[in-house]
Amino acid sequence: MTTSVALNTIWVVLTAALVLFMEGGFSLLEAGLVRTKNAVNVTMKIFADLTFGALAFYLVGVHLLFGHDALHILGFGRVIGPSNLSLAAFTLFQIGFAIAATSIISGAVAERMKFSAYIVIVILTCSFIYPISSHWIWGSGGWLGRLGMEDFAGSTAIHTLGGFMALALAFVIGPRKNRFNADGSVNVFAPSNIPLASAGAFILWFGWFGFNAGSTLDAHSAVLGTIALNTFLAAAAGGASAIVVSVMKFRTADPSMTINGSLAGLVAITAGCAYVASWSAILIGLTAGALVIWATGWVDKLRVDDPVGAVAVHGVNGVFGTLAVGLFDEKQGLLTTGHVHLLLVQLLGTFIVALWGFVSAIGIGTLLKRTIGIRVSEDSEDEGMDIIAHGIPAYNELERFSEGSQIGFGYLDNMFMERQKDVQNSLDG
Amino acid sequence: MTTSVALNTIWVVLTAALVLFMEGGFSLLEAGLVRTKNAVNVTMKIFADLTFGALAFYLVGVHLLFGHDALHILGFGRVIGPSNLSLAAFTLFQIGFAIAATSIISGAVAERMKFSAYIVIVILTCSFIYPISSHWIWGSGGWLGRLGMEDFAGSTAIHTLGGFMALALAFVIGPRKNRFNADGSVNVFAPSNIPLASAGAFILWFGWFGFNAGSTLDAHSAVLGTIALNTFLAAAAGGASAIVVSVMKFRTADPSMTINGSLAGLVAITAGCAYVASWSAILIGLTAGALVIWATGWVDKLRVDDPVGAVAVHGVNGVFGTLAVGLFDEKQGLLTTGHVHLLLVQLLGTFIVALWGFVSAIGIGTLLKRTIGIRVSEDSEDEGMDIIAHGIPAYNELERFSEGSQIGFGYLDNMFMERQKDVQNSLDG
Amino acid sequence: MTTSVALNTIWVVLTAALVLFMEGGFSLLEAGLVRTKNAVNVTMKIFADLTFGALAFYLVGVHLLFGHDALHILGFGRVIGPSNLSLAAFTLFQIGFAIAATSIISGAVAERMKFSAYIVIVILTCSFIYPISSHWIWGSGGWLGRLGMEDFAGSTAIHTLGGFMALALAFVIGPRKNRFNADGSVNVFAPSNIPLASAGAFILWFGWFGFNAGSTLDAHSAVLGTIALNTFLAAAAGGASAIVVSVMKFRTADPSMTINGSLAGLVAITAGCAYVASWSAILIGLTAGALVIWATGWVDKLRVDDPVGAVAVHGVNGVFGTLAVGLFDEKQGLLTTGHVHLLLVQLLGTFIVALWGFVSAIGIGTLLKRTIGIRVSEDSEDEGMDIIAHGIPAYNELERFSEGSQIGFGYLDNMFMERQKDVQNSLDG
Amino acid sequence: MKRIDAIIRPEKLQAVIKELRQINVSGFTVIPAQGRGQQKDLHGVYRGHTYDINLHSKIKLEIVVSNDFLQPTIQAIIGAAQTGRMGDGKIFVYDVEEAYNIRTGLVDETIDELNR
Amino acid sequence: MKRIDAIIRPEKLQAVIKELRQINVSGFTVIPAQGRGQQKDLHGVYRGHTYDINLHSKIKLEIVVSNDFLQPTIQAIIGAAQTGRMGDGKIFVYDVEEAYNIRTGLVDETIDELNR
Amino acid sequence: MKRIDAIIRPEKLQAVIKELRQINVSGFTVIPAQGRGQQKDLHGVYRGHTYDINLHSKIKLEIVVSNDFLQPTIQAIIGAAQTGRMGDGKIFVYDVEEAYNIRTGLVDETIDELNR
Ligand SMILES: Nc1ncnc2c1ncn2[C@@H]1O[C@H](COP(=O)(O)OP(=O)(O)O)[C@@H](O)[C@H]1O
Ligand SMILES: Nc1ncnc2c1ncn2[C@@H]1O[C@H](COP(=O)(O)OP(=O)(O)O)[C@@H](O)[C@H]1O
Ligand SMILES: Nc1ncnc2c1ncn2[C@@H]1O[C@H](COP(=O)(O)OP(=O)(O)O)[C@@H](O)[C@H]1O
Repeated sequence: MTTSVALNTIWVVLTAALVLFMEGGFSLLEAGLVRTKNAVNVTMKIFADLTFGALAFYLVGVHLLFGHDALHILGFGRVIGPSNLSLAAFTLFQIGFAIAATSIISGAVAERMKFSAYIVIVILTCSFIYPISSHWIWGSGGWLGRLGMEDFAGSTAIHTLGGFMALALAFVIGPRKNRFNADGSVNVFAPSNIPLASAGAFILWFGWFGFNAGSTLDAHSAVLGTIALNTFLAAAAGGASAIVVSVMKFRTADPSMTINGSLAGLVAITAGCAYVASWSAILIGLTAGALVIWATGWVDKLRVDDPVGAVAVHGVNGVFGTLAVGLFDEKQGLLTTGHVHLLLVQLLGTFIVALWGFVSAIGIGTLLKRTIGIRVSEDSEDEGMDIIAHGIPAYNELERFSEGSQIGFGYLDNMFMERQKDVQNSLDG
Repeated sequence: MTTSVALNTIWVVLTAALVLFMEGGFSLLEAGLVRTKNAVNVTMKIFADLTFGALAFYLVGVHLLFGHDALHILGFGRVIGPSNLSLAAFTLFQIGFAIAATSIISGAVAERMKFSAYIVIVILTCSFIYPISSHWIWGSGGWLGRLGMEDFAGSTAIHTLGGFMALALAFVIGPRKNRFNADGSVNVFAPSNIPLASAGAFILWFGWFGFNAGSTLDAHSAVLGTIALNTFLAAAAGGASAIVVSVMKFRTADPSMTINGSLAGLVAITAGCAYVASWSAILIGLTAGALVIWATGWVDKLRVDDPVGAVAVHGVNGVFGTLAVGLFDEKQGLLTTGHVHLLLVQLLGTFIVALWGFVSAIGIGTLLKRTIGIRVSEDSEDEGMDIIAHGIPAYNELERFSEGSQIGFGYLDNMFMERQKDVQNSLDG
Repeated sequence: MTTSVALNTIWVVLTAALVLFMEGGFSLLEAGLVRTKNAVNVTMKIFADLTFGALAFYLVGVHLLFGHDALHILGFGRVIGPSNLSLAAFTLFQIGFAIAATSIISGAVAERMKFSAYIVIVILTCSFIYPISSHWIWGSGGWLGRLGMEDFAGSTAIHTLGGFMALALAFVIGPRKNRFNADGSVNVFAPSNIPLASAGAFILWFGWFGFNAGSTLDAHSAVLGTIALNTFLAAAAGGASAIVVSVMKFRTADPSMTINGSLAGLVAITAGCAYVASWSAILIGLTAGALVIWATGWVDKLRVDDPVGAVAVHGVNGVFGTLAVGLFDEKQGLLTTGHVHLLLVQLLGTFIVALWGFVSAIGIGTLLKRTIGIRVSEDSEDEGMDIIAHGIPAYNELERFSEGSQIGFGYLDNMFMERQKDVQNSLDG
Repeated sequence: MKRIDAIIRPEKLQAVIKELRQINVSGFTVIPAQGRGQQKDLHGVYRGHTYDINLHSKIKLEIVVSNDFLQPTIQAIIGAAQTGRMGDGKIFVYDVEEAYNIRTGLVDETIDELNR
Repeated sequence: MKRIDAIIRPEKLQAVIKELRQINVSGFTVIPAQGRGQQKDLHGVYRGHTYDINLHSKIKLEIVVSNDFLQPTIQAIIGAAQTGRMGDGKIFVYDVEEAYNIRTGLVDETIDELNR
Repeated sequence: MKRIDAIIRPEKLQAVIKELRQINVSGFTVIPAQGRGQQKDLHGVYRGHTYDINLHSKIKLEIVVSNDFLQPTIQAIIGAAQTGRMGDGKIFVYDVEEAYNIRTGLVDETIDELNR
């Protein structure tokens, strides 16, 4: 094996590990921001991404994305990866990307979506929705890529898509019980565990170095260092402006806005990290950090209930980040060079992908609603999904359990049938 | 320094860091799964691994493992590492492996083992037990290696060994108070903090990339990318099948089983990650995820109390993973090529190591019981080990402490003697 | 791009990511060790480091540190980095170092410093104080470096500096309410969350591989593997001796002392990791682990209130680690070679930097006291900074919030003025 | 002077507080509790074992009112906390002999804001 | 109608509940508490300072029963919660004036399942 | 025999306990609570929405004493817990009918350490 391939391979394996570790970040962030009674459920949704989602993408999606191009719209067949890189490493890295897209959705529909419905959504997203639109941008011969769209590590391919799917599904499923009052005012649901949420944010920030710099898929890339620096600076600037704006608007340095400001900076720089100068990265971050605060307000005004702010962070800043390349690209940006072409292409690309995500998610959501159901019963929502869907609350201080009975191994015994009836009863009345 | 050595060295240093970070994963996983009153204690046991265990292996164990071979049974003298790799980096990586083996034990004996007894176990395991059996497999000239046993990153050397030592010690020490009723039924002890446990699982999963891919000890390995991909796929498949089986058997997507299913997939692919195809990795993971659920039941039936499921995850799946190489190895597997020889060698190897671990752990446990004692008093167990052995509970919400008195620095003053008496009294009556 | 530059660049990018991830470690460690009502605030201070601190260093500090030398005291102008490394990667790595220094301060002043005052301190530290003294050691032409001072990864430049700034500011701001009794005895304030604190410690330990080994800034360094091994051994030895000493002195294996013992070992090996033998690393770690326990007592005796032990860990062991190079350096150490020159230079260097940090922090602290104020009101301290400065408590189990009112977006409305008055009133009476 | 202990569903707490304020009962103490009555057990599953969750999360409100306010307060609580399903909770009434205000050190004058 | 406050060891909770069910007392409320009585202080150590843990974890059970059930209930609790060591806890009895069932809005009929 | 319920500020707990010990009241139970009285609401902000924190953290002390100890105990609590600002808390007194010691199974003899 040549040194060059070896170098690229370890680079991509290590960055893929970082990207996959981000799932832990999503999990902690969400578990910290939802109410205690649903902290296990959001964690289990991330496990659904890492298991069903990853297998779906590996078995189906990766071929649609990186297979041989058909009509500039879809890939099929054998995966084509970079020549001087282990194909397995490439595939692993791409799995991390696919499940990042679907993890975005999990936060927005938290505390009320059926676990089974979520698994269906994950499988469809990783098998079809994400691979198809990403083929347009990243697949060999994809039509958006051919138009010249620049989306280095996926502000559009991942974040706009995930964010608008999240918006659609949060809309279809409806807000959490009591979230909005009749007059449109909002009831505050306290986040259960801020230190846990911030731990998630730190992991996401850490993993994002892999996300963006790893997207070179080439350790020899001359801009690799710049990408990493830009990524960091945008995150720092996003967090800084979120603190400043939140102090100015709310008279409080709001921790969840600070977290989301940093993440917004990361989302926004993802498209352009390889194409813009460091001062542009700072400007992009500063804007993203403020934008996410306004966008959170817009989502509330739409009466869409997004418990973790996924739409504001990923959807809105995915779009902004994509457009920002059109503004700040060193070679073809409007502000840097006066050319408008790239900006228009970016606008088209991100709009199309947002639409694709929104419409297909509305479709899936409606379908689920009519079939297996998308939302838990009102009683289950009151009780919390942890105990209903996963059998155990997140935190157990008191030794309150009574004697258990071991479930017969090897068959589904009567007790279980009864148990189900009981749960049903206890839920019904 | 040649590029090749430099590349190998940074690869091994980075993956060693990942492997050592897994200790944090073990710690959080265990702290989340035990009861609140013992969360500090399990954390401190991981610190014992990282401190006493690491030093013991560095000073003694590594020589027995990688020293000059004697009679195919034991090494001694200067450590022999790969030629194109910094010996220090090699040693660091091997420390991570040794303490992983001993960390497996910590979970199974949680909530009742004396801290001092645990330290003795750690030191003996890292100095002698683990290095000796691993020399058989990995040492230059080890007899199992010479027979052709394939255990790439240690399904047997680490997980079977650790799992069967855990079984033996959990057996010797006996179950937690009230865990089993007279009729053999099991009382459920609620896990204190599921989000913490899942954070631990994500860290373990992350670190496992270092564990398996780092075991190449060579960045130029042609299968390095495949190893990483196989590792991930087995974990994903393990988690997926654990969710499916737990829903089918328990009508619940059990979070602790999902976590253990993923970990079981990781344990099972550890031996074969470099030797099997990706579809085999998925099959191995799927099997492991189901196996771990059954195995958890078997352990309960034996009335062995394993609070975190270490025996089911590491012991049973270590054995299974080792055998799976015999079935799926691309060159000599029974199912892939029809050859049975490798499978028999694997069977012999994993059986011998399981026996070695089990018997020596029974020996150590019995010895401890007769000398310094292995189990805390019943009152200490009621009170929780955090306050008894470490002076402080894990979570302190209420400002409930009264005035403190600084302990005289420089000598052991009377107050302490009294304090000990008091503790004694408060425990006795 | 040559393979050599590529290799160095990915090495530095990955280790920079590790160093920056340490901020998450600081955050969790502190959030676990302070009282519940201030857990959000310490987290937000780390965000201040990552945002305002990082930008300040990037825009100002890095030039003073690595710019063209002036009078051996200060740099200015374009940053000069290693020739065979991406300048962006170098800059990113240095950002991580700068904010590590300032993060040390955050713990010592926890639970009582105004958030605005902390932001000012961070900006000044990252813009001026840290870059100037570090230029003396690491800048091209810095006067301490020219004297031959050896501070490989910053025991002095970062830890002595941060530790003595922490001491000065903890002194200026005064102890937490009720911390010391009139007779000098200490009231114990229970740490809120030990598992969280230990998670932080594991992340710090993990990141430290990047901190020390990454400081080679060169993947081809012949001592890179040794550095990583020494770093680990010192941490292991520090934790081990802290456990032993705490059992001997306190009859308890104190978890916070164990954590701080490991960290003390890491701090102490930071200067010498590239220069000392592995057995010296172990000795340094053993000493550091004991030293940190005594030093914690000294700080208490000074009636300085340092909630997380930052002065004992970073200040005292930064000094010790720097001196230890003078003792154990393989080529010029007093104990290894009999030469005394290096030891004297080390003593001078670490003393000067401690003084610089202490005096400038006293200056800043006094200035802040006279202007915007450095300490929150007594009522805010009682109530906890989480709700006062950040609007939300760290943990919210009970669904206790009443209806909220969305804050008008786009302007500062009356309600806010009222809100501020209310807060004022509720604080005043 | 009477003391009312009301055990209610946690999700009804804010509604009850709102109702209490409406009838000018402004002092009360809230304690998280777990309870057991006619509401059925929930069943959980952990590691292959079912267990009964034989305690449900409840909130206990303790309210001291003057005799005149007793019935209005009880009605307000019932009005706000009732869902008609098992587990709505109970109200118990006790006699209070004395009440002091710690702030003033005197007999409490704030019950139902008598001083209004 | 009486109210029983029983302060017990946390680890005895399930045993007490079992016993209560056996004698058909099915309604009660459980509150985590910390208490202090004759049980000795524990001592902790944190960062080189000892401190007294002058409060021990306890569980408080609140049970309202009809007068007939008072003695059996007390005996059941004592039977299940006694270990004979310091810290076993106390039982206090109070008079209850009225009881309402929030679900029905009427005077409670479920105390000791009077309707059975 | 009387039962005293004292609702105090959390930060005053240790001072009150100290004072109680001084007057030889050594048995009591402590329960974390949240309360509402004349103390003003705090306001929080989360994600661009203000919310009232209409409950403040309090500690509830439950102390059973003999009649003779009633007034001294009340005075001790007021002495230790008073700050003079809104939110200092209340003390309520109830009658206790019986008291048992679970350890002995007999009528409690430890109230105010009568056996001393
Ligand atoms: N006899 C009792 N003594 C004390 N608390 C009781 C009693 N009966 C019920 N409770 C409390 O009231 C709560 C609701 O009781 P439950 O019987 O479920 O309500 P409902 O009668 O509306 O079905 C219980 O969870 C428990 O906390
Ligand atoms: N006078 C009292 N008033 C209120 N609660 C009390 C009183 N005495 C004891 N308790 C409660 O009972 C618990 C057990 O009391 P303790 O004296 O330790 O039991 P024992 O008498 O069995 O030794 C205490 O922790 C406290 O919660
Ligand atoms: N009528 C009441 N019934 C029950 N608890 C009360 C009552 N009034 C006040 N409290 C409790 O006392 C606490 C302090 O009351 P508050 O009115 O703020 O004190 P102050 O009168 O000193 O200003 C409250 O938070 C609440 O827990």
